[in-house]
Amino acid sequence: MASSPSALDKEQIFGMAEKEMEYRVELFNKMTQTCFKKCVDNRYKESELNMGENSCIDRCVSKYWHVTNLIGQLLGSGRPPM
Amino acid sequence: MASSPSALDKEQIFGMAEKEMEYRVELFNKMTQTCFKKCVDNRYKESELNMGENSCIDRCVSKYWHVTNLIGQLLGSGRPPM
Amino acid sequence: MASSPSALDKEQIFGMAEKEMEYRVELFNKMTQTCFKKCVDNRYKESELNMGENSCIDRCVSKYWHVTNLIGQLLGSGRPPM
Amino acid sequence: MDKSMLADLDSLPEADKQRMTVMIDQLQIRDSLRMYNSLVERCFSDCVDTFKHKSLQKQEETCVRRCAEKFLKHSMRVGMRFAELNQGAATQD
Amino acid sequence: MDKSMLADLDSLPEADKQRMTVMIDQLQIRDSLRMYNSLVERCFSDCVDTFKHKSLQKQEETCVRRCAEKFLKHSMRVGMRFAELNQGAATQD
Amino acid sequence: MDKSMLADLDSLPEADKQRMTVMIDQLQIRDSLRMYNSLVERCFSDCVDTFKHKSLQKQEETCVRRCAEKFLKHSMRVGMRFAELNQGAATQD
Repeated sequence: MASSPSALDKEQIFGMAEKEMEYRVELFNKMTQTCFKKCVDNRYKESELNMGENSCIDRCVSKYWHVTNLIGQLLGSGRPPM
Repeated sequence: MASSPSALDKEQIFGMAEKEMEYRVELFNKMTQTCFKKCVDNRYKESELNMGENSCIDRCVSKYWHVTNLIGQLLGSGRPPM
Repeated sequence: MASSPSALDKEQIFGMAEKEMEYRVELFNKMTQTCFKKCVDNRYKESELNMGENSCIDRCVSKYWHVTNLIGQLLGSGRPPM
Repeated sequence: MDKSMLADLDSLPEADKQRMTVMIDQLQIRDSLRMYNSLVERCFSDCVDTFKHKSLQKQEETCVRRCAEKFLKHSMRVGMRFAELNQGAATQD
Repeated sequence: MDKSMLADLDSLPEADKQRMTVMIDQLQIRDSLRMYNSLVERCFSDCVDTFKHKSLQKQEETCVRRCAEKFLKHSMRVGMRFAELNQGAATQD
Repeated sequence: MDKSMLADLDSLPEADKQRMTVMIDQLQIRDSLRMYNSLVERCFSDCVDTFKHKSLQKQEETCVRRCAEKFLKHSMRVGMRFAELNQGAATQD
Protein backbone atom coordinates (compact mmCIF):
# COMPACT_ATOMS: atom_id res chain seq x y z
CA MET A 1 0.00 0.00 0.00
CA ALA A 2 2.82 2.40 0.68
CA SER A 3 5.20 1.70 -2.20
CA SER A 4 3.23 2.50 -5.39
CA PRO A 5 1.13 5.65 -5.70
CA SER A 6 -2.61 5.19 -5.13
CA ALA A 7 -5.19 6.01 -7.81
CA LEU A 8 -6.01 9.17 -5.90
CA ASP A 9 -2.34 10.21 -5.72
CA LYS A 10 -2.08 9.70 -9.46
CA GLU A 11 -5.19 11.78 -9.98
CA GLN A 12 -3.49 14.51 -7.99
CA ILE A 13 -0.25 14.35 -9.97
CA PHE A 14 -2.04 14.45 -13.32
CA GLY A 15 -4.33 17.17 -12.02
CA MET A 16 -1.33 19.30 -11.01
CA ALA A 17 0.34 18.81 -14.39
CA GLU A 18 -2.89 19.78 -16.13
CA LYS A 19 -3.35 22.93 -14.03
CA GLU A 20 0.26 23.95 -14.68
CA MET A 21 -0.19 23.54 -18.45
CA GLU A 22 -3.49 25.44 -18.38
CA TYR A 23 -1.65 28.18 -16.54
CA ARG A 24 1.06 28.46 -19.21
CA VAL A 25 -1.48 28.51 -22.02
CA GLU A 26 -3.44 31.22 -20.22
CA LEU A 27 -0.28 33.25 -19.61
CA PHE A 28 0.56 33.06 -23.31
CA ASN A 29 -2.96 34.02 -24.35
CA LYS A 30 -3.19 36.98 -21.98
CA MET A 31 0.21 38.22 -23.14
CA THR A 32 -0.86 37.88 -26.78
CA GLN A 33 -4.12 39.77 -26.22
CA THR A 34 -2.48 42.49 -24.13
CA CYS A 35 0.41 43.12 -26.55
CA PHE A 36 -2.00 43.17 -29.50
CA LYS A 37 -4.01 45.90 -27.77
CA LYS A 38 -0.88 47.87 -26.83
CA CYS A 39 1.00 47.56 -30.14
CA VAL A 40 -1.33 47.03 -33.09
CA ASP A 41 -3.37 49.85 -34.60
CA ASN A 42 -7.00 48.67 -34.47
CA ARG A 43 -8.06 50.47 -37.63
CA TYR A 44 -6.49 47.69 -39.69
CA LYS A 45 -5.41 49.70 -42.72
CA GLU A 46 -3.33 46.80 -44.00
CA SER A 47 -2.89 43.13 -43.24
CA GLU A 48 0.87 43.25 -42.60
CA LEU A 49 2.47 44.22 -39.31
CA ASN A 50 4.63 47.27 -39.96
CA MET A 51 8.12 47.84 -38.55
CA GLY A 52 6.94 49.93 -35.62
CA GLU A 53 4.39 47.30 -34.65
CA ASN A 54 6.93 44.50 -34.91
CA SER A 55 9.47 46.17 -32.66
CA CYS A 56 6.72 47.14 -30.20
CA ILE A 57 5.60 43.48 -30.05
CA ASP A 58 9.14 42.26 -29.33
CA ARG A 59 9.57 44.73 -26.50
CA CYS A 60 6.10 44.11 -25.16
CA VAL A 61 6.75 40.36 -24.88
CA SER A 62 10.07 41.05 -23.18
CA LYS A 63 8.51 43.43 -20.67
CA TYR A 64 5.58 41.13 -20.02
CA TRP A 65 8.06 38.39 -19.21
CA HIS A 66 9.86 40.67 -16.78
CA VAL A 67 6.63 41.63 -15.04
CA THR A 68 5.70 37.94 -14.73
CA ASN A 69 9.03 37.20 -13.04
CA LEU A 70 8.88 40.29 -10.85
CA ILE A 71 5.44 39.43 -9.52
CA GLY A 72 6.49 35.80 -9.10
CA GLN A 73 9.32 37.02 -6.85
CA LEU A 74 7.01 39.27 -4.86
CA LEU A 75 4.71 36.33 -4.25
CA GLY A 76 7.55 34.44 -2.64
CA SER A 77 9.29 32.47 -5.37
CA GLY A 78 10.44 32.55 -8.99
CA ARG A 79 7.60 30.18 -9.80
CA PRO A 80 3.87 30.80 -9.72
CA PRO A 81 2.46 30.64 -6.19
CA MET A 82 0.83 27.46 -4.92
CA MET B 1 -7.72 -5.58 -28.80
CA ALA B 2 -7.77 -3.90 -32.16
CA SER B 3 -11.48 -3.98 -33.01
CA SER B 4 -13.16 -2.07 -30.16
CA PRO B 5 -11.89 1.34 -29.09
CA SER B 6 -9.64 1.38 -26.03
CA ALA B 7 -10.52 3.28 -22.85
CA LEU B 8 -8.04 5.94 -23.89
CA ASP B 9 -9.58 6.28 -27.36
CA LYS B 10 -12.97 6.68 -25.74
CA GLU B 11 -11.58 9.31 -23.42
CA GLN B 12 -10.38 11.14 -26.50
CA ILE B 13 -13.70 10.94 -28.31
CA PHE B 14 -15.65 12.16 -25.31
CA GLY B 15 -13.04 14.84 -24.67
CA MET B 16 -13.38 16.09 -28.26
CA ALA B 17 -17.17 16.19 -28.01
CA GLU B 18 -16.90 18.09 -24.74
CA LYS B 19 -14.48 20.66 -26.17
CA GLU B 20 -16.69 21.18 -29.20
CA MET B 21 -19.73 21.80 -26.99
CA GLU B 22 -17.77 24.15 -24.73
CA TYR B 23 -16.76 26.01 -27.87
CA ARG B 24 -20.34 26.48 -29.03
CA VAL B 25 -21.48 27.64 -25.61
CA GLU B 26 -18.60 30.13 -25.49
CA LEU B 27 -19.39 31.38 -28.99
CA PHE B 28 -22.99 31.96 -27.97
CA ASN B 29 -21.99 33.73 -24.75
CA LYS B 30 -19.45 36.00 -26.43
CA MET B 31 -21.97 36.91 -29.11
CA THR B 32 -24.60 37.66 -26.47
CA GLN B 33 -22.23 39.87 -24.45
CA THR B 34 -20.90 41.68 -27.51
CA CYS B 35 -24.32 42.40 -29.05
CA PHE B 36 -25.63 43.57 -25.67
CA LYS B 37 -22.78 46.09 -25.46
CA LYS B 38 -23.28 47.22 -29.08
CA CYS B 39 -27.08 47.43 -29.10
CA VAL B 40 -28.53 48.03 -25.64
CA ASP B 41 -28.40 51.45 -23.96
CA ASN B 42 -26.64 50.91 -20.64
CA ARG B 43 -28.56 53.58 -18.76
CA TYR B 44 -31.50 51.16 -18.45
CA LYS B 45 -34.36 53.67 -18.51
CA GLU B 46 -36.89 50.86 -18.92
CA SER B 47 -36.95 47.09 -18.66
CA GLU B 48 -38.26 46.43 -22.17
CA LEU B 49 -36.11 46.26 -25.28
CA ASN B 50 -37.33 48.98 -27.66
CA MET B 51 -37.80 48.59 -31.41
CA GLY B 52 -34.43 50.04 -32.29
CA GLU B 53 -32.68 47.72 -29.86
CA ASN B 54 -34.55 44.70 -31.16
CA SER B 55 -33.66 45.30 -34.79
CA CYS B 56 -30.07 46.08 -33.82
CA ILE B 57 -29.87 42.74 -31.97
CA ASP B 58 -31.18 40.79 -34.98
CA ARG B 59 -28.63 42.39 -37.29
CA CYS B 60 -25.84 42.05 -34.78
CA VAL B 61 -26.43 38.29 -34.48
CA SER B 62 -26.53 37.97 -38.25
CA LYS B 63 -23.29 39.89 -38.70
CA TYR B 64 -21.58 38.02 -35.88
CA TRP B 65 -22.50 34.80 -37.63
CA HIS B 66 -21.02 36.06 -40.90
CA VAL B 67 -17.79 37.09 -39.17
CA THR B 68 -17.56 33.65 -37.55
CA ASN B 69 -17.86 31.98 -40.95
CA LEU B 70 -15.49 34.41 -42.64
CA ILE B 71 -12.76 33.84 -40.08
CA GLY B 72 -13.42 30.10 -40.21
CA GLN B 73 -12.73 30.22 -43.97
CA LEU B 74 -9.56 32.28 -43.48
CA LEU B 75 -8.32 29.69 -41.02
CA GLY B 76 -8.61 27.00 -43.64
CA SER B 77 -12.08 25.50 -43.37
CA GLY B 78 -15.73 26.31 -42.74
CA ARG B 79 -15.34 24.72 -39.34
CA PRO B 80 -13.31 25.88 -36.37
CA PRO B 81 -9.62 25.05 -36.70
CA MET B 82 -8.23 21.93 -35.07
CA MET C 1 -28.54 -2.25 -8.29
CA ALA C 2 -31.18 0.18 -7.13
CA SER C 3 -30.10 0.86 -3.53
CA SER C 4 -26.59 2.32 -3.86
CA PRO C 5 -25.89 5.15 -6.29
CA SER C 6 -24.40 4.09 -9.64
CA ALA C 7 -21.01 5.30 -10.84
CA LEU C 8 -22.80 7.69 -13.17
CA ASP C 9 -24.96 9.09 -10.37
CA LYS C 10 -21.83 9.65 -8.33
CA GLU C 11 -20.20 11.38 -11.25
CA GLN C 12 -23.20 13.67 -11.36
CA ILE C 13 -23.12 14.48 -7.66
CA PHE C 14 -19.42 15.25 -7.69
CA GLY C 15 -19.83 17.21 -10.91
CA MET C 16 -22.54 19.34 -9.33
CA ALA C 17 -20.43 20.01 -6.25
CA GLU C 18 -17.51 20.98 -8.46
CA LYS C 19 -19.59 23.36 -10.56
CA GLU C 20 -21.01 24.98 -7.44
CA MET C 21 -17.53 25.55 -6.03
CA GLU C 22 -16.26 26.91 -9.34
CA TYR C 23 -19.19 29.28 -9.27
CA ARG C 24 -18.31 30.62 -5.83
CA VAL C 25 -14.67 31.08 -6.74
CA GLU C 26 -15.68 32.92 -9.90
CA LEU C 27 -18.10 35.13 -7.97
CA PHE C 28 -15.35 36.03 -5.52
CA ASN C 29 -12.87 36.75 -8.31
CA LYS C 30 -15.25 38.91 -10.31
CA MET C 31 -16.17 40.86 -7.18
CA THR C 32 -12.49 41.36 -6.35
CA GLN C 33 -11.64 42.57 -9.87
CA THR C 34 -14.69 44.83 -10.08
CA CYS C 35 -14.20 46.46 -6.66
CA PHE C 36 -10.49 46.97 -7.39
CA LYS C 37 -11.39 48.85 -10.57
CA LYS C 38 -14.10 50.91 -8.82
CA CYS C 39 -12.16 51.73 -5.62
CA VAL C 40 -8.41 51.69 -6.13
CA ASP C 41 -6.57 54.52 -7.90
CA ASN C 42 -4.67 52.88 -10.76
CA ARG C 43 -1.75 55.28 -10.69
CA TYR C 44 -0.34 53.39 -7.70
CA LYS C 45 1.39 56.26 -5.90
CA GLU C 46 1.91 54.10 -2.82
CA SER C 47 1.66 50.45 -1.89
CA GLU C 48 -0.79 50.91 0.99
CA LEU C 49 -4.55 51.17 0.63
CA ASN C 50 -5.60 54.54 2.01
CA MET C 51 -8.62 55.19 4.23
CA GLY C 52 -10.87 56.24 1.37
CA GLU C 53 -9.99 53.13 -0.61
CA ASN C 54 -10.59 50.87 2.37
CA SER C 55 -14.04 52.20 3.10
CA CYS C 56 -14.90 52.11 -0.60
CA ILE C 57 -13.88 48.43 -0.72
CA ASP C 58 -16.06 47.54 2.28
CA ARG C 59 -19.09 49.22 0.74
CA CYS C 60 -18.38 47.79 -2.69
CA VAL C 61 -18.35 44.23 -1.32
CA SER C 62 -21.55 44.88 0.56
CA LYS C 63 -23.31 46.29 -2.50
CA TYR C 64 -21.99 43.52 -4.75
CA TRP C 65 -23.47 41.03 -2.32
CA HIS C 66 -26.84 42.80 -2.44
CA VAL C 67 -26.84 42.82 -6.24
CA THR C 68 -26.04 39.10 -6.25
CA ASN C 69 -29.02 38.39 -4.01
CA LEU C 70 -31.31 40.74 -5.90
CA ILE C 71 -30.58 39.10 -9.24
CA GLY C 72 -30.85 35.67 -7.62
CA GLN C 73 -34.40 36.61 -6.54
CA LEU C 74 -35.28 37.90 -10.00
CA LEU C 75 -34.16 34.62 -11.49
CA GLY C 76 -36.60 32.77 -9.31
CA SER C 77 -34.83 31.89 -6.07
CA GLY C 78 -32.37 33.11 -3.48
CA ARG C 79 -29.84 30.68 -4.89
CA PRO C 80 -28.16 30.71 -8.26
CA PRO C 81 -30.40 29.38 -11.01
CA MET C 82 -30.12 25.76 -12.12
CA MET D 1 -28.06 27.57 -23.77
CA ASP D 2 -30.21 25.40 -25.94
CA LYS D 3 -29.88 21.59 -25.96
CA SER D 4 -30.22 21.60 -29.75
CA MET D 5 -26.93 23.49 -29.92
CA LEU D 6 -25.06 20.60 -28.51
CA ALA D 7 -25.05 17.10 -29.87
CA ASP D 8 -27.11 14.52 -31.68
CA LEU D 9 -27.26 11.54 -29.35
CA ASP D 10 -29.48 9.15 -31.28
CA SER D 11 -26.68 7.33 -33.04
CA LEU D 12 -24.83 6.39 -29.83
CA PRO D 13 -24.98 3.12 -27.85
CA GLU D 14 -26.98 3.31 -24.62
CA ALA D 15 -24.09 3.60 -22.15
CA ASP D 16 -22.39 6.34 -24.16
CA LYS D 17 -25.67 8.16 -24.59
CA GLN D 18 -26.09 8.22 -20.81
CA ARG D 19 -22.57 9.46 -20.27
CA MET D 20 -23.06 12.14 -22.93
CA THR D 21 -26.30 13.25 -21.28
CA VAL D 22 -24.52 13.66 -17.94
CA MET D 23 -21.82 15.67 -19.68
CA ILE D 24 -24.36 17.95 -21.34
CA ASP D 25 -26.20 18.46 -18.06
CA GLN D 26 -22.92 19.41 -16.39
CA LEU D 27 -22.11 21.91 -19.14
CA GLN D 28 -25.57 23.44 -18.81
CA ILE D 29 -25.21 23.81 -15.06
CA ARG D 30 -21.81 25.43 -15.46
CA ASP D 31 -23.13 27.66 -18.21
CA SER D 32 -26.09 28.95 -16.20
CA LEU D 33 -23.90 29.58 -13.15
CA ARG D 34 -21.46 31.53 -15.31
CA MET D 35 -24.28 33.46 -16.91
CA TYR D 36 -25.53 34.36 -13.43
CA ASN D 37 -22.05 35.60 -12.45
CA SER D 38 -21.60 37.71 -15.54
CA LEU D 39 -25.09 39.15 -15.25
CA VAL D 40 -24.30 40.26 -11.69
CA GLU D 41 -21.00 41.75 -12.79
CA ARG D 42 -22.45 43.62 -15.76
CA CYS D 43 -25.43 45.09 -13.89
CA PHE D 44 -23.29 45.98 -10.87
CA SER D 45 -20.69 47.69 -13.08
CA ASP D 46 -23.30 49.63 -15.05
CA CYS D 47 -25.56 50.60 -12.13
CA VAL D 48 -23.40 51.07 -9.03
CA ASP D 49 -20.88 53.88 -9.05
CA THR D 50 -20.99 55.64 -5.70
CA PHE D 51 -19.84 54.15 -2.46
CA LYS D 52 -21.11 56.49 0.23
CA HIS D 53 -23.43 53.83 1.63
CA LYS D 54 -23.23 50.16 2.48
CA SER D 55 -26.63 49.29 1.12
CA LEU D 56 -28.04 49.54 -2.38
CA GLN D 57 -29.83 52.85 -3.01
CA LYS D 58 -33.34 52.90 -4.49
CA GLN D 59 -32.31 54.10 -7.95
CA GLU D 60 -29.43 51.62 -8.06
CA GLU D 61 -31.84 48.79 -7.30
CA THR D 62 -34.21 49.94 -10.04
CA CYS D 63 -31.31 50.11 -12.47
CA VAL D 64 -30.14 46.59 -11.55
CA ARG D 65 -33.64 45.16 -12.00
CA ARG D 66 -34.04 46.72 -15.43
CA CYS D 67 -30.55 45.70 -16.46
CA ALA D 68 -31.16 42.07 -15.51
CA GLU D 69 -34.57 41.97 -17.19
CA LYS D 70 -33.23 43.56 -20.35
CA PHE D 71 -30.29 41.20 -20.46
CA LEU D 72 -32.51 38.14 -20.10
CA LYS D 73 -34.84 39.32 -22.86
CA HIS D 74 -31.83 40.12 -25.01
CA SER D 75 -30.32 36.72 -24.37
CA MET D 76 -33.53 34.94 -25.38
CA ARG D 77 -33.75 36.95 -28.57
CA VAL D 78 -30.14 36.18 -29.45
CA GLY D 79 -30.85 32.50 -28.81
CA MET D 80 -33.81 32.52 -31.20
CA ARG D 81 -31.94 34.30 -33.99
CA PHE D 82 -28.92 32.09 -33.54
CA ALA D 83 -31.06 28.94 -33.71
CA GLU D 84 -32.61 30.15 -36.98
CA LEU D 85 -29.18 30.72 -38.49
CA ASN D 86 -27.98 27.29 -37.35
CA GLN D 87 -31.16 25.75 -38.78
CA GLY D 88 -30.61 27.46 -42.11
CA ALA D 89 -26.99 26.36 -42.22
CA ALA D 90 -27.96 22.78 -41.36
CA THR D 91 -30.55 22.52 -44.15
CA GLN D 92 -28.11 23.99 -46.66
CA ASP D 93 -25.61 21.21 -45.99
CA MET E 1 -9.80 31.68 -1.93
CA ASP E 2 -10.87 30.48 1.45
CA LYS E 3 -11.55 26.80 2.18
CA SER E 4 -14.60 27.78 4.22
CA MET E 5 -16.17 29.10 1.00
CA LEU E 6 -16.27 25.68 -0.51
CA ALA E 7 -17.87 22.67 1.07
CA ASP E 8 -18.73 21.03 4.32
CA LEU E 9 -17.06 17.65 4.22
CA ASP E 10 -17.92 16.22 7.61
CA SER E 11 -21.08 14.45 6.54
CA LEU E 12 -19.40 12.44 3.76
CA PRO E 13 -18.07 8.84 3.88
CA GLU E 14 -14.28 8.56 4.04
CA ALA E 15 -13.60 7.73 0.37
CA ASP E 16 -15.80 10.54 -0.90
CA LYS E 17 -14.29 12.94 1.61
CA GLN E 18 -10.84 12.14 0.21
CA ARG E 19 -11.97 12.61 -3.36
CA MET E 20 -13.65 15.89 -2.45
CA THR E 21 -10.46 17.08 -0.74
CA VAL E 22 -8.46 16.35 -3.89
CA MET E 23 -11.04 18.25 -5.93
CA ILE E 24 -10.89 21.26 -3.62
CA ASP E 25 -7.08 21.24 -3.70
CA GLN E 26 -7.18 21.18 -7.49
CA LEU E 27 -9.59 24.10 -7.59
CA GLN E 28 -7.37 26.06 -5.22
CA ILE E 29 -4.30 25.43 -7.34
CA ARG E 30 -6.12 26.49 -10.47
CA ASP E 31 -7.51 29.52 -8.68
CA SER E 32 -4.14 30.73 -7.43
CA LEU E 33 -2.55 30.23 -10.87
CA ARG E 34 -5.36 32.22 -12.47
CA MET E 35 -5.03 34.91 -9.83
CA TYR E 36 -1.33 35.13 -10.63
CA ASN E 37 -2.06 35.48 -14.34
CA SER E 38 -4.65 38.19 -13.88
CA LEU E 39 -2.45 40.07 -11.43
CA VAL E 40 0.35 40.11 -14.02
CA GLU E 41 -2.05 41.27 -16.73
CA ARG E 42 -3.61 44.02 -14.63
CA CYS E 43 -0.31 45.45 -13.35
CA PHE E 44 1.31 45.20 -16.77
CA SER E 45 -1.65 46.95 -18.43
CA ASP E 46 -1.77 49.73 -15.82
CA CYS E 47 1.99 50.29 -15.49
CA VAL E 48 3.63 49.62 -18.87
CA ASP E 49 2.72 51.90 -21.75
CA THR E 50 5.88 52.76 -23.64
CA PHE E 51 7.88 50.36 -25.72
CA LYS E 52 11.13 52.14 -26.47
CA HIS E 53 13.12 49.64 -24.42
CA LYS E 54 13.24 45.88 -24.01
CA SER E 55 13.67 45.94 -20.26
CA LEU E 56 11.43 47.28 -17.55
CA GLN E 57 12.25 50.89 -16.61
CA LYS E 58 12.76 51.87 -12.98
CA GLN E 59 9.44 53.71 -12.58
CA GLU E 60 7.57 50.90 -14.33
CA GLU E 61 9.04 48.42 -11.88
CA THR E 62 8.04 50.59 -8.92
CA CYS E 63 4.53 50.86 -10.32
CA VAL E 64 4.24 47.09 -10.81
CA ARG E 65 5.42 46.41 -7.24
CA ARG E 66 2.91 48.81 -5.75
CA CYS E 67 0.14 47.52 -7.98
CA ALA E 68 0.77 43.93 -6.93
CA GLU E 69 1.01 44.81 -3.24
CA LYS E 70 -2.13 46.89 -3.37
CA PHE E 71 -4.02 44.17 -5.19
CA LEU E 72 -3.02 41.53 -2.66
CA LYS E 73 -4.07 43.73 0.27
CA HIS E 74 -7.30 44.53 -1.52
CA SER E 75 -7.96 40.87 -2.19
CA MET E 76 -7.47 39.96 1.47
CA ARG E 77 -9.82 42.70 2.59
CA VAL E 78 -12.48 41.60 0.11
CA GLY E 79 -12.07 38.05 1.41
CA MET E 80 -12.64 39.14 5.01
CA ARG E 81 -15.71 41.23 4.21
CA PHE E 82 -17.14 38.50 2.02
CA ALA E 83 -16.64 35.90 4.75
CA GLU E 84 -18.50 38.13 7.23
CA LEU E 85 -21.44 38.47 4.86
CA ASN E 86 -21.51 34.71 4.24
CA GLN E 87 -21.36 34.13 7.99
CA GLY E 88 -24.24 36.53 8.59
CA ALA E 89 -26.32 34.88 5.88
CA ALA E 90 -25.57 31.43 7.29
CA THR E 91 -26.66 32.31 10.83
CA GLN E 92 -29.85 33.94 9.54
CA ASP E 93 -30.93 30.68 7.89
CA MET F 1 0.28 27.08 -28.47
CA ASP F 2 3.55 25.28 -28.78
CA LYS F 3 4.04 21.70 -27.54
CA SER F 4 7.44 22.66 -26.14
CA MET F 5 5.62 24.97 -23.70
CA LEU F 6 3.94 22.09 -22.01
CA ALA F 7 5.69 19.12 -20.56
CA ASP F 8 8.68 16.87 -20.84
CA LEU F 9 7.28 13.39 -21.32
CA ASP F 10 10.42 11.32 -21.75
CA SER F 11 10.84 10.44 -18.10
CA LEU F 12 7.35 8.93 -17.74
CA PRO F 13 6.30 5.25 -17.95
CA GLU F 14 4.52 4.30 -21.18
CA ALA F 15 0.92 4.30 -19.88
CA ASP F 16 1.32 7.67 -18.18
CA LYS F 17 3.03 9.08 -21.26
CA GLN F 18 0.01 8.07 -23.34
CA ARG F 19 -2.41 9.59 -20.88
CA MET F 20 -0.35 12.79 -20.76
CA THR F 21 -0.34 12.95 -24.55
CA VAL F 22 -4.12 12.70 -24.64
CA MET F 23 -4.32 15.46 -22.02
CA ILE F 24 -2.03 17.74 -24.02
CA ASP F 25 -4.00 17.09 -27.21
CA GLN F 26 -7.20 17.99 -25.40
CA LEU F 27 -5.69 21.21 -24.07
CA GLN F 28 -4.51 22.12 -27.57
CA ILE F 29 -7.94 21.52 -29.05
CA ARG F 30 -9.56 23.63 -26.36
CA ASP F 31 -6.93 26.32 -26.81
CA SER F 32 -7.39 26.60 -30.57
CA LEU F 33 -11.17 26.70 -30.23
CA ARG F 34 -10.88 29.46 -27.64
CA MET F 35 -8.43 31.33 -29.83
CA TYR F 36 -10.91 31.10 -32.70
CA ASN F 37 -13.68 32.48 -30.47
CA SER F 38 -11.64 35.39 -29.19
CA LEU F 39 -10.38 36.21 -32.68
CA VAL F 40 -13.98 36.43 -33.89
CA GLU F 41 -14.95 38.59 -30.93
CA ARG F 42 -12.01 40.97 -31.29
CA CYS F 43 -12.37 41.48 -35.05
CA PHE F 44 -16.13 41.81 -34.80
CA SER F 45 -15.83 44.38 -31.99
CA ASP F 46 -13.19 46.42 -33.81
CA CYS F 47 -14.70 46.25 -37.32
CA VAL F 48 -18.49 46.16 -37.01
CA ASP F 49 -20.19 49.19 -35.52
CA THR F 50 -23.27 49.97 -37.57
CA PHE F 51 -26.38 47.85 -37.69
CA LYS F 52 -28.40 49.20 -40.58
CA HIS F 53 -27.98 45.97 -42.56
CA LYS F 54 -28.20 42.28 -41.85
CA SER F 55 -25.20 41.34 -43.93
CA LEU F 56 -21.57 42.32 -43.61
CA GLN F 57 -20.68 45.40 -45.68
CA LYS F 58 -17.70 45.36 -48.02
CA GLN F 59 -15.46 47.57 -45.87
CA GLU F 60 -16.40 45.62 -42.75
CA GLU F 61 -15.37 42.39 -44.46
CA THR F 62 -12.04 43.90 -45.52
CA CYS F 63 -11.47 45.10 -41.97
CA VAL F 64 -12.24 41.67 -40.51
CA ARG F 65 -9.88 39.94 -42.96
CA ARG F 66 -7.02 42.29 -42.13
CA CYS F 67 -7.72 42.07 -38.42
CA ALA F 68 -7.62 38.27 -38.48
CA GLU F 69 -4.46 38.15 -40.60
CA LYS F 70 -2.73 40.70 -38.41
CA PHE F 71 -3.71 38.88 -35.26
CA LEU F 72 -2.40 35.56 -36.56
CA LYS F 73 0.92 37.12 -37.58
CA HIS F 74 1.11 38.86 -34.24
CA SER F 75 0.37 35.65 -32.39
CA MET F 76 3.13 33.78 -34.25
CA ARG F 77 5.62 36.52 -33.49
CA VAL F 78 4.70 36.51 -29.80
CA GLY F 79 5.11 32.73 -29.79
CA MET F 80 8.62 32.97 -31.26
CA ARG F 81 9.78 35.67 -28.83
CA PHE F 82 8.24 33.85 -25.90
CA ALA F 83 9.97 30.60 -26.88
CA GLU F 84 13.33 32.43 -27.02
CA LEU F 85 12.81 33.83 -23.54
CA ASN F 86 11.81 30.41 -22.20
CA GLN F 87 14.86 28.90 -23.89
CA GLY F 88 17.12 31.51 -22.34
CA ALA F 89 15.63 30.97 -18.92
CA ALA F 90 16.02 27.20 -19.26
CA THR F 91 19.71 27.36 -20.17
CA GLN F 92 20.39 29.79 -17.32
CA ASP F 93 19.10 27.29 -14.77
